Amino acid sequence: MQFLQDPIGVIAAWLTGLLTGWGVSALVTQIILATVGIVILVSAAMLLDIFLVWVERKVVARFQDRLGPNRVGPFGLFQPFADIIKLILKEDITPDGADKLLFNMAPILSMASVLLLWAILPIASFLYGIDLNVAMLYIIAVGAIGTLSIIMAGWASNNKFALVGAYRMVANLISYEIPMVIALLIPVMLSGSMSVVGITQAQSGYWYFIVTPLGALLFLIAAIAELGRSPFDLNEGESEIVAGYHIEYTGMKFGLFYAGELLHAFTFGAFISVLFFGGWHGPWSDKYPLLGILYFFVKAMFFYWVIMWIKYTVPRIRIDHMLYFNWKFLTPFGLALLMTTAIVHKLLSNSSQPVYILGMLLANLILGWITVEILRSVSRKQRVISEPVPTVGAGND
Amino acid sequence: MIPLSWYLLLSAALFSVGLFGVMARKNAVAILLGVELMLNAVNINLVAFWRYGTPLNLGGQVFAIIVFAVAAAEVAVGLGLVISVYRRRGTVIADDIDLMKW
Amino acid sequence: MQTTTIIWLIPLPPLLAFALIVLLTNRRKALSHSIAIGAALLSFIGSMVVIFRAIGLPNFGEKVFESSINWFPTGNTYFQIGVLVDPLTAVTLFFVGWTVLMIFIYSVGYHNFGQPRGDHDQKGLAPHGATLTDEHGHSHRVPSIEPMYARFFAFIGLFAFGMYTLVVSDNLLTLFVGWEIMGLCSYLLIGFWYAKPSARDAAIKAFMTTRVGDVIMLLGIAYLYWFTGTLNFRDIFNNPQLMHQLATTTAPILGLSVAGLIGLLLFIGTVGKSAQWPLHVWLPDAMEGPTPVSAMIHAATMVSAGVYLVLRVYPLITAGWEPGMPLNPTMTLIAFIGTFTAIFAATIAVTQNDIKRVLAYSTISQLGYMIAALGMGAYVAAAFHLVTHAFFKALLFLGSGSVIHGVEHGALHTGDHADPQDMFNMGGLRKKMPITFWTFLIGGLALSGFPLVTAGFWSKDEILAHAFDNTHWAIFVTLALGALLTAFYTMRQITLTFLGEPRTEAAGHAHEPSRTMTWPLIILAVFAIGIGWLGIPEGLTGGAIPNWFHEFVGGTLLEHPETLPFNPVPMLISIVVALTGLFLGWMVYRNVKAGQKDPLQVALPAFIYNTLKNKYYFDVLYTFFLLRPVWWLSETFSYLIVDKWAIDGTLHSVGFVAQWIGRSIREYFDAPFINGFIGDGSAAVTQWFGQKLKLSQPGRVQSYLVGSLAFIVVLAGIFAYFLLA
Amino acid sequence: MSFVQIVFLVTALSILIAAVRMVTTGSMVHAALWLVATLFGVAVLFVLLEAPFLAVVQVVIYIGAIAIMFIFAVMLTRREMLDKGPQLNTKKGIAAALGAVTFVGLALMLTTWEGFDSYARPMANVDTVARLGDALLSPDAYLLPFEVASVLLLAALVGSVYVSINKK
Repeated sequence: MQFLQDPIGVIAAWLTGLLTGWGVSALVTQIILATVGIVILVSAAMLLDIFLVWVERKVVARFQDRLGPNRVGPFGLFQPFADIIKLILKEDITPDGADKLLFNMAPILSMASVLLLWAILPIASFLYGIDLNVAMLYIIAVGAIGTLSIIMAGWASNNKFALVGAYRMVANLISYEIPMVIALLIPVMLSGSMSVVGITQAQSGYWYFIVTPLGALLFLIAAIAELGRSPFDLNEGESEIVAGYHIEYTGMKFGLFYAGELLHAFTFGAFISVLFFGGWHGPWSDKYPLLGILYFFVKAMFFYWVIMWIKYTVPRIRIDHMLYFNWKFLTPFGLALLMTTAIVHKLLSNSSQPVYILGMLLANLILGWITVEILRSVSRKQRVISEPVPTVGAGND
Repeated sequence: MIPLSWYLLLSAALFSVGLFGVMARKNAVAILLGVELMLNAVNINLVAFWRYGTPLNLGGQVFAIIVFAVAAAEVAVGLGLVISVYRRRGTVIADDIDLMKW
Repeated sequence: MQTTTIIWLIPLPPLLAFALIVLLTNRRKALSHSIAIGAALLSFIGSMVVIFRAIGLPNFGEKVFESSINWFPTGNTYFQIGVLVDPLTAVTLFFVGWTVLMIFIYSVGYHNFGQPRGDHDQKGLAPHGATLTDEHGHSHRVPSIEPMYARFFAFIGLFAFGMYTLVVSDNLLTLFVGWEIMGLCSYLLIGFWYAKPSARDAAIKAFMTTRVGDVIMLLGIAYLYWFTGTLNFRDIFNNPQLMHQLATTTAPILGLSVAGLIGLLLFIGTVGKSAQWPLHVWLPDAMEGPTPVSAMIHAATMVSAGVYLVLRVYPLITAGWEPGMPLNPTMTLIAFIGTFTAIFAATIAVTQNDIKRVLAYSTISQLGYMIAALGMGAYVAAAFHLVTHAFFKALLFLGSGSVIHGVEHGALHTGDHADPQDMFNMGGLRKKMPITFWTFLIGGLALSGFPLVTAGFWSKDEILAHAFDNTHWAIFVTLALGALLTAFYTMRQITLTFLGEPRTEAAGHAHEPSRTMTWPLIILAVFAIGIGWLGIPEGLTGGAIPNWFHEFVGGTLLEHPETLPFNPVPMLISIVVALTGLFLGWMVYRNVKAGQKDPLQVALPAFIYNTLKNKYYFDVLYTFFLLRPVWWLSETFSYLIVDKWAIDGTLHSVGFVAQWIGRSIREYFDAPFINGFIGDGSAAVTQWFGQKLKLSQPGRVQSYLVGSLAFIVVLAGIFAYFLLA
Repeated sequence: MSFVQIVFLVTALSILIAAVRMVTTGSMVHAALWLVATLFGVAVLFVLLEAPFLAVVQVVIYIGAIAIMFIFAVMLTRREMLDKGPQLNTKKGIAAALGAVTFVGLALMLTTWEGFDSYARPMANVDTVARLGDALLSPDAYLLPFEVASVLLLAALVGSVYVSINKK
């Protein structure tokens, strides 16, 4: 029964006992355990990634009214392996004039930046890499590494298209980091803790989505921007810069970028579920912690699906529009939301839970309504400016 | 355990390297890079002194954070200046930017 | 609300109105006059409340309303300013409140509010005509709205502030402040139409003339403060041994007592303000201002302020004098000036043709009556005449204003350029403007002391009776004669203006002005009649009607002035005199035709008539004896002789010498030595060094850094060496 | 030679190597990336000093913002992609000498200080992050410097936009 409650702890204790029995020093044991844990976590993530390839292809096929992979294995489940084999067999090109070291480091970094996120991802109440007390900042920091990898790739390829793609992507990323941070601050504020585990535990009563839906929405948008997926997929564009920063990459290096993107998307889905939808929480998850894993993956998958849905339905935005949207709408909106949440949270902090929830919800609704009104008026002005006054008889020939 | 001296020596070395960079690099951007190095050395000192001196009074960390802010500001303005100089004079070599000489 | 609080607040609304209008609303005509009138109304209500609370109290004279605060430190104590309402203040507040309010309202109509803009009005000129075209295409000219409408209300607002301050203040200093504020406003308002040269000159004249009096008055105030250490009225006057000291100490000048000298100095201020001879010359010219101004400043309030001052300092003037004793020098002088002014101005008034000038001179002479009364020690009588005169003279001025207005309208309408103020261009206005006629008639009768009904009769009779009973025969006769003349020129005016037939087109087309002008006339007319009944001598009715006024105002003084035993003779004389004057006036002027000469000119010998007509040549005299010498002094003596010749000559010679010295120094020392050796030499040296040193200025930031760092290292090395070793 | 010491030495070594490469390398982009490496090492030092917050902030600000800005600046201020010629100016010899002297001087000065070889007391079990937050935002601690820093950042923002704006 103890095992069902906390399998990891049991295994760890057993391993420790074993190793110390063999006379390994405590420090070494610690290191070995940590290594083992990391290896298991990473390989699990990679396996999931392989599975995600299949999911992505299936879903996009459905969106585009196709069947998708269905030849290799049941429902084409083994299609990813075929892809991998193909990618591995491809010739591995390094363009001359390229900066070898950086060129080869970039894909690894981009994959690593995704995997690093998994270190703090609480899959279940007992199952997480580490309970970091600055996890929120950690997310941003890791994102910075991703940015770095992109710029390295773009520059090292010694290719104009790649560089421009990298530029765009980096501009995108560092701009959208700000709403991202704001969105992350909201759960921090509500739970009073910067660790993801703490935030998840704080949601045992109710999901934060209920008290701050706008925050969740903000995070979703910022996350999509961070992912560089449609409608923010400025990093590539067949008509202008072809494949963007990974134009020069072939074979498994490209594969790493690709897989990194997929896993990144899933990871952000997971974060949405953890930060705003209670992560592993669900019916009886307290009694049977193993259920938490199921709940977590269901929620994560759902939001991954939402992200895919948006990607395959919304057209892309021009870069200036994208930056405009970020700096002139998303950031001020985020700040307003942050202040509102802070104030209302403080005001209602010592009132009964229903009152608190209703109050927060009401505040969010009001803020949303105001925002919509402002947007409407602004767009009206824009239309007035953009639409030329029709002149009689002139210019219509 | 690590004695304080290691940190201090490391930061001194880092500082000197940064100083060398500031004095010897041609490119104005590289000079700013050197300045960043020096600032980091200072930060190491601050945090080390905090940890070894008064771990319960967060002054050291606060100072480090202020240094972050200053560094960010300095880089923003410095790079802005470099870029505008580049626009006007087409060079970023510090020795070519000598309008102020006799 | 606390009565003293109200008193503190009374002067403020007009000041606020002034600020508001000047700063904010001067573009909005209606708003401006609403603010001004509202302010006047507030002050009015405040004063009325205070007065009724005062009347409610038995023997109010002893326990008056007063409150004071520290203003500025003087040595180890404070100079205190405050407000005071005693019976005298109460009655003054009464007529000030009423007349000011009435005149404010009247001004709206007088400045043609609601009329169109003029065709070619310009600022600083009296409003010109505007052409109206009705739907039938008939175009006719009407008076146009005053171009500087809002400014006028701002000014009279400030003026009202000054007047109220003067009335409610409990010490001479704030009284003087109000006094000077009114002087300024009188200057501004007389010169209101500043584009007219005559108005400009009149304004300057008024300002200068009153200034003469004010300076001397300030001397008096200073003397009083130096002697007593306070300027608060009650502190001085209700302090017997201080008064006794004042009365007994002899002043350095012409053997007067200190009290007498101070009273005299202050009285000279009054002479200026109340336009007594010899400083009367400004008042007739002041008629250049708009008529409401004439009514307000030069009939109701400001000139009254002079008399009010003398009433205030009456204890000083009469210090050491008991009723029945011969008058002391100060009183004698005052009485003489008053009496002389009364008759003097009356004689001039007889020959004036300008409707407003006649009133101006009559004002002077009436003020003369009051001054004379004070000189004789008839305190209550003076106060009484002050109140009644304020009412009926304001009424007369406003009436004349509405007459002028009507005639102007007629002149505009018919387009003949008759002077709308010359009485010989009028006549027959009785039918055209009945309200104006009747009210003016009432005012006129009050002025001329029509028996038993009008206010003027009672007040003037009291003065005459006083003179008679105290056997000041000269004064009595003169004043009686003055009364005769007063009645005469009043009737002359009424007859020429209203009776008979119109003598010009303009008079023919005159008509009644707007309601805002007629209503004040009516209200004032009521007072011109009724106010007199407050002071009917008890002897006449055998005490059936108490002489309330005497009781009330008499309470102001420390020892209550006793009522005179009733004596029918002076009353009969004054009745006879008044009726005779009226009758003569009517007889002489009842059928004057257009273009005909003034019958008086025919009757009197030419030189007398011309002397009167030219106001005894006083302006000429002043021009000759004062202005010319001053001009000569400044133009010829100061400028040509002193400046040009003496001072400039000296300076030029000094300058020449200095120039010579300078030139020689420059040639033999400066050029060769300083410039050549020191200047150029040092420059050369500096340049040489600069050439060598500039090599250390490569303008490369890193070089600087290296240099400075190297220096630091060396320095640190040295320090380390000396510290560690 | 404990584990932590090994970690420290490795980190310090990598920091110094990266720093030296940074100031000597020919390619500006490489220099920027070497800076990143250095800063990363510094972040590791912060972790060793039990200041996790600072470590993460170091990564966020320096690597996420400043390094990226540098790379942008490098790429914006070059006509051709690759640098040519030596990157060190004529004063490199004296500069190196001065740097060395500075280091020696600092080292000497430090060795004369008595607290030079002190060891850290074990950290009391307190949530430094929370305490840091309080310290930053409590008026009797460091609120004012914090606000001033924010104002400084704002000014820098405006100023940099102004100086680098393309006046045409």
